[in-house]
Amino acid sequence: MNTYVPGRSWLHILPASVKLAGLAAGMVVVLLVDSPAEIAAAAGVTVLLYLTAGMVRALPVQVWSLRWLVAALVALQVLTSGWAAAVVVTGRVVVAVVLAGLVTLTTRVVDLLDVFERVLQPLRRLRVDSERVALVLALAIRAVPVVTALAAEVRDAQRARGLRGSVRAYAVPLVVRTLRHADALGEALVARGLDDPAPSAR
Amino acid sequence: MIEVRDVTHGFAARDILRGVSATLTEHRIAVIGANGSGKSTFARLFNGLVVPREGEVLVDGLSTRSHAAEVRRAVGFVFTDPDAQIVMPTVAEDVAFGLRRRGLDREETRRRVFAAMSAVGLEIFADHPAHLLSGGQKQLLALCSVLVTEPRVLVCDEPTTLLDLRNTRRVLDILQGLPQQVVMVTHDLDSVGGYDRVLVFDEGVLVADGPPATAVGHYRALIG
Amino acid sequence: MIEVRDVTHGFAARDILRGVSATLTEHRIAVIGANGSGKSTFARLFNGLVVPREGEVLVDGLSTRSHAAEVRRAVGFVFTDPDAQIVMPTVAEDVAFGLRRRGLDREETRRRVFAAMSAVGLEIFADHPAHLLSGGQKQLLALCSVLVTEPRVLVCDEPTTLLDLRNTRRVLDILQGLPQQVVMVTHDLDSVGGYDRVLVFDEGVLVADGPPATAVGHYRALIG
Amino acid sequence: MIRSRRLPAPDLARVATFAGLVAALSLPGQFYLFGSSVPVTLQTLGVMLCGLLLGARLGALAVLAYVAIGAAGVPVFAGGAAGLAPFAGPSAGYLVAFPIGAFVIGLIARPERGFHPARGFLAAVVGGIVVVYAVGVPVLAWRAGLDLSTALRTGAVIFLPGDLLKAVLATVVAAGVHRAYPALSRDDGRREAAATRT
Ligand SMILES: Nc1ncnc2c1ncn2[C@@H]1O[C@H](COP(=O)(O)OP(=O)(O)OP(=O)(O)O)[C@@H](O)[C@H]1O
Ligand SMILES: Nc1ncnc2c1ncn2[C@@H]1O[C@H](COP(=O)(O)OP(=O)(O)OP(=O)(O)O)[C@@H](O)[C@H]1O
Ligand SMILES: O=C(O)CCCC[C@@H]1SC[C@@H]2NC(=O)N[C@@H]21
Ligand SMILES: [Mg+2]
Ligand SMILES: [Mg+2]
Repeated sequence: MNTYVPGRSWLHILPASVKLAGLAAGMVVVLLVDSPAEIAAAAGVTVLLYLTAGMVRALPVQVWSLRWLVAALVALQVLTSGWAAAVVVTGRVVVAVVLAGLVTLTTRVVDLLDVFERVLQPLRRLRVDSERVALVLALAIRAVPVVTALAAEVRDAQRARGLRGSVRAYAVPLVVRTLRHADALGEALVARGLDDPAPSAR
Repeated sequence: MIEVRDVTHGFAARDILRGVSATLTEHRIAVIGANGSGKSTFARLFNGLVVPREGEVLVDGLSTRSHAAEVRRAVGFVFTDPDAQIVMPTVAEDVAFGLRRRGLDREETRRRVFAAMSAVGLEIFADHPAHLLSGGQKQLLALCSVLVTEPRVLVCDEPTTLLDLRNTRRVLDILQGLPQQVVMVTHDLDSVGGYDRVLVFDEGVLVADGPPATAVGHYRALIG
Repeated sequence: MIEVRDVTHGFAARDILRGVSATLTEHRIAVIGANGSGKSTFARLFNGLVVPREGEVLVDGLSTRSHAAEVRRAVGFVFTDPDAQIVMPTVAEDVAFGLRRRGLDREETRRRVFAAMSAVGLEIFADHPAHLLSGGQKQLLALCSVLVTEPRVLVCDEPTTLLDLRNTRRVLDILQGLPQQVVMVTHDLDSVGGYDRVLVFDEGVLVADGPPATAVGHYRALIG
Repeated sequence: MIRSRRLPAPDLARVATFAGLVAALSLPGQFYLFGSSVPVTLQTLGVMLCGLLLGARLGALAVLAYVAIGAAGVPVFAGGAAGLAPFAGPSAGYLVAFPIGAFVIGLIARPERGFHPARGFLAAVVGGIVVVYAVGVPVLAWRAGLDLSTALRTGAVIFLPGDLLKAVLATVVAAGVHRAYPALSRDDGRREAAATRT
């Protein structure tokens, strides 16, 4: 729903780090906004950004996914602080979320991971190995479908035994198999020399 | 009796099963074919784990679409990895788990659990922690926990893949001796010799169907 | 050459390997035995994944205890589950992973990666997402990712257990053609026919060791 | 010797795989209780399991990896959301609190010294509920413009029964897993244990 959409707009081309910095600045601005007119202006700028990025078609989806949030926020605000506040607070959240979503829509996962890795470079002095961080994240992304598939298999096995609704009966086998997979993966990484020092001469 | 009527099933991009029809009445039925040919998906049709996009599957006349619960009670399923199936801490508890909501009294439950364990030779492990069993014993436990519910049909998806020769033989012998109809998916062509009927899948299509010798011959020819 | 010198290994309660000694110089060596007999533990000795409690393992004269990193570079390992061995998103990246810290320039890395992929027929999948490969292709990738580092010995722990007939044959053929020494753990007695030497384990003890016919005969006799 | 304190491969693999587990638990279902702008999810169950099974350091890293891949755009947050948007919304505080929660759970439960259910439950409640709410509720108040008592009501009180139930579940499941996978807390036996199953 809210993931990268390939394209060639200026936002797609802009380096991920610049986009993240811009987003941070945008967030500060949105926070400072506190009248309905200013909200409207911020919303206008956001729509304009979507337009120039060629992402307008994604805009309704983004907003629609916030429907429950908006309903709950408006209800609460109207009850506690009145209509004007409801518009400002809800508007702020919607604009912020939709703006952040634009960065995700125009930036590939690998590019964001690269930014993470570079941001962590200076932490080397704190003994953080940024290459390893990148590897953990790549393996974590890979683990999502693997564990989801394990979960589907365990669920099938439970259903075949007619065991509906027992969370314990579901979660224990799932976690055991997750651990087994993790440890087999760890073993493969060791065997492939992840922990070994680089050979001195070659 | 299992009737598969013109089943096509798949996901957005690709069909995993295409126009498969078969009426299975034989006592011992095996399903073979290459990796990804659709064997597991086919087997999962029988107890409604997979409900086909098109077509219908009937077990003793009941559709898996409209009578899911009854069908599931009639059709037991054993998976490849016993660790996905074992849910309770001890052997006897795991076997008893499937009888929970049958409204049996305690004595009757105990009796049935003991009988099922004896049938596969696990009775001496009744109070043994299930996870300390060997791989082969775990698979026997999984089988036993399914048999205790007295299904009319037993479907097994590669039940011996993780086992050694002795355990494989043990599981196959027990399957061979069951009164139930058995449908077994396997890559082990040596094990299907005694079966009544063998189905061969290739890319989602049922390409051969007959006695073991013919069907296995067809499969070998496919591989080239 | 691999020398296993009087190795005993196990955990608190139980020994998994007991007094095992063997000098392995043959080109093709297979290891067979029942579930839990200690085959995997034995194989894991060779690249130091398991360091024995007692005794010693030497690879070309280097102890796995004191020279873990060198030994690991000399001994490649292929595991059973292809999904647990793939660590990078695309095929080419996964193959290149093992060359990371070899100080090779980009062109040389690319060349070696391509050569390794071609050897197992995966070069057309270079930029393909690795997890979308079929089970058999994934296992070929795992093999390829190990071979690219040019190990002197290749150890495989049931490399074909999860594969169908065609993929099994493919993997076995590639193994058969390698210039390296190969040690393969397996339950598939048909596959060890062409091997130079077969070791049989039973409850942690090396009970037979010789040419395929003799060793397999011994194993069958053990099962009874 | 100045060496980076690298995560050894076996730990790295557990961290990455458990990030996947938290994701798998977050994906099914997500619903809004009336009047709350924060959804009910199983994420806290995942956070509790990480802390109770992997301990403080690895548990926190696993949850951190989960949050990081979500932020990078992998759809793993409540209801399949992803990217930076959730960090701009009212649930941002909870997401940020998850890794801290897992850390606290591990500190209290100390699973590496064996699992004690009572301790585990206490840990799950303190780390998985108190810590998560302590960060989540103020951020909710800030982002949704609520006063603190309304935020407490709609961001903590209504979730309490569900989250307590998850703490009970996490404890029962962790106890079962510690029994079914003895190599869990025994570092030297870990590799071999993975090897026992083909
Ligand atoms: N949920 C799913 N989503 C997408 N594709 C799927 C799904 N389940 C199965 N497939 C695909 O359908 C095909 C057939 O799968 P199936 O598991 O039935 O094959 P199989 O014959 O049992 O193979 P194997 O011998 O490897 O067990 C495979 O290519 C598989 O990748
Ligand atoms: N970490 C561990 N803790 C306790 N027991 C272990 C551990 N690792 C292995 N074992 C036990 O050691 C025995 C030998 O294991 P091993 O994996 O070497 O057997 P195997 O011959 O490879 O069996 P299989 O054919 O099932 O792969 C098994 O009984 C196993 O349960
Ligand atoms: O958007 C997200 O992914 C974060 C959702 C946070 C939900 C919080 S966590 C604590 C509390 N308990 C729940 O079941 N939901 C909320
Ligand atoms: Mg299958
Ligand atoms: Mg083994």
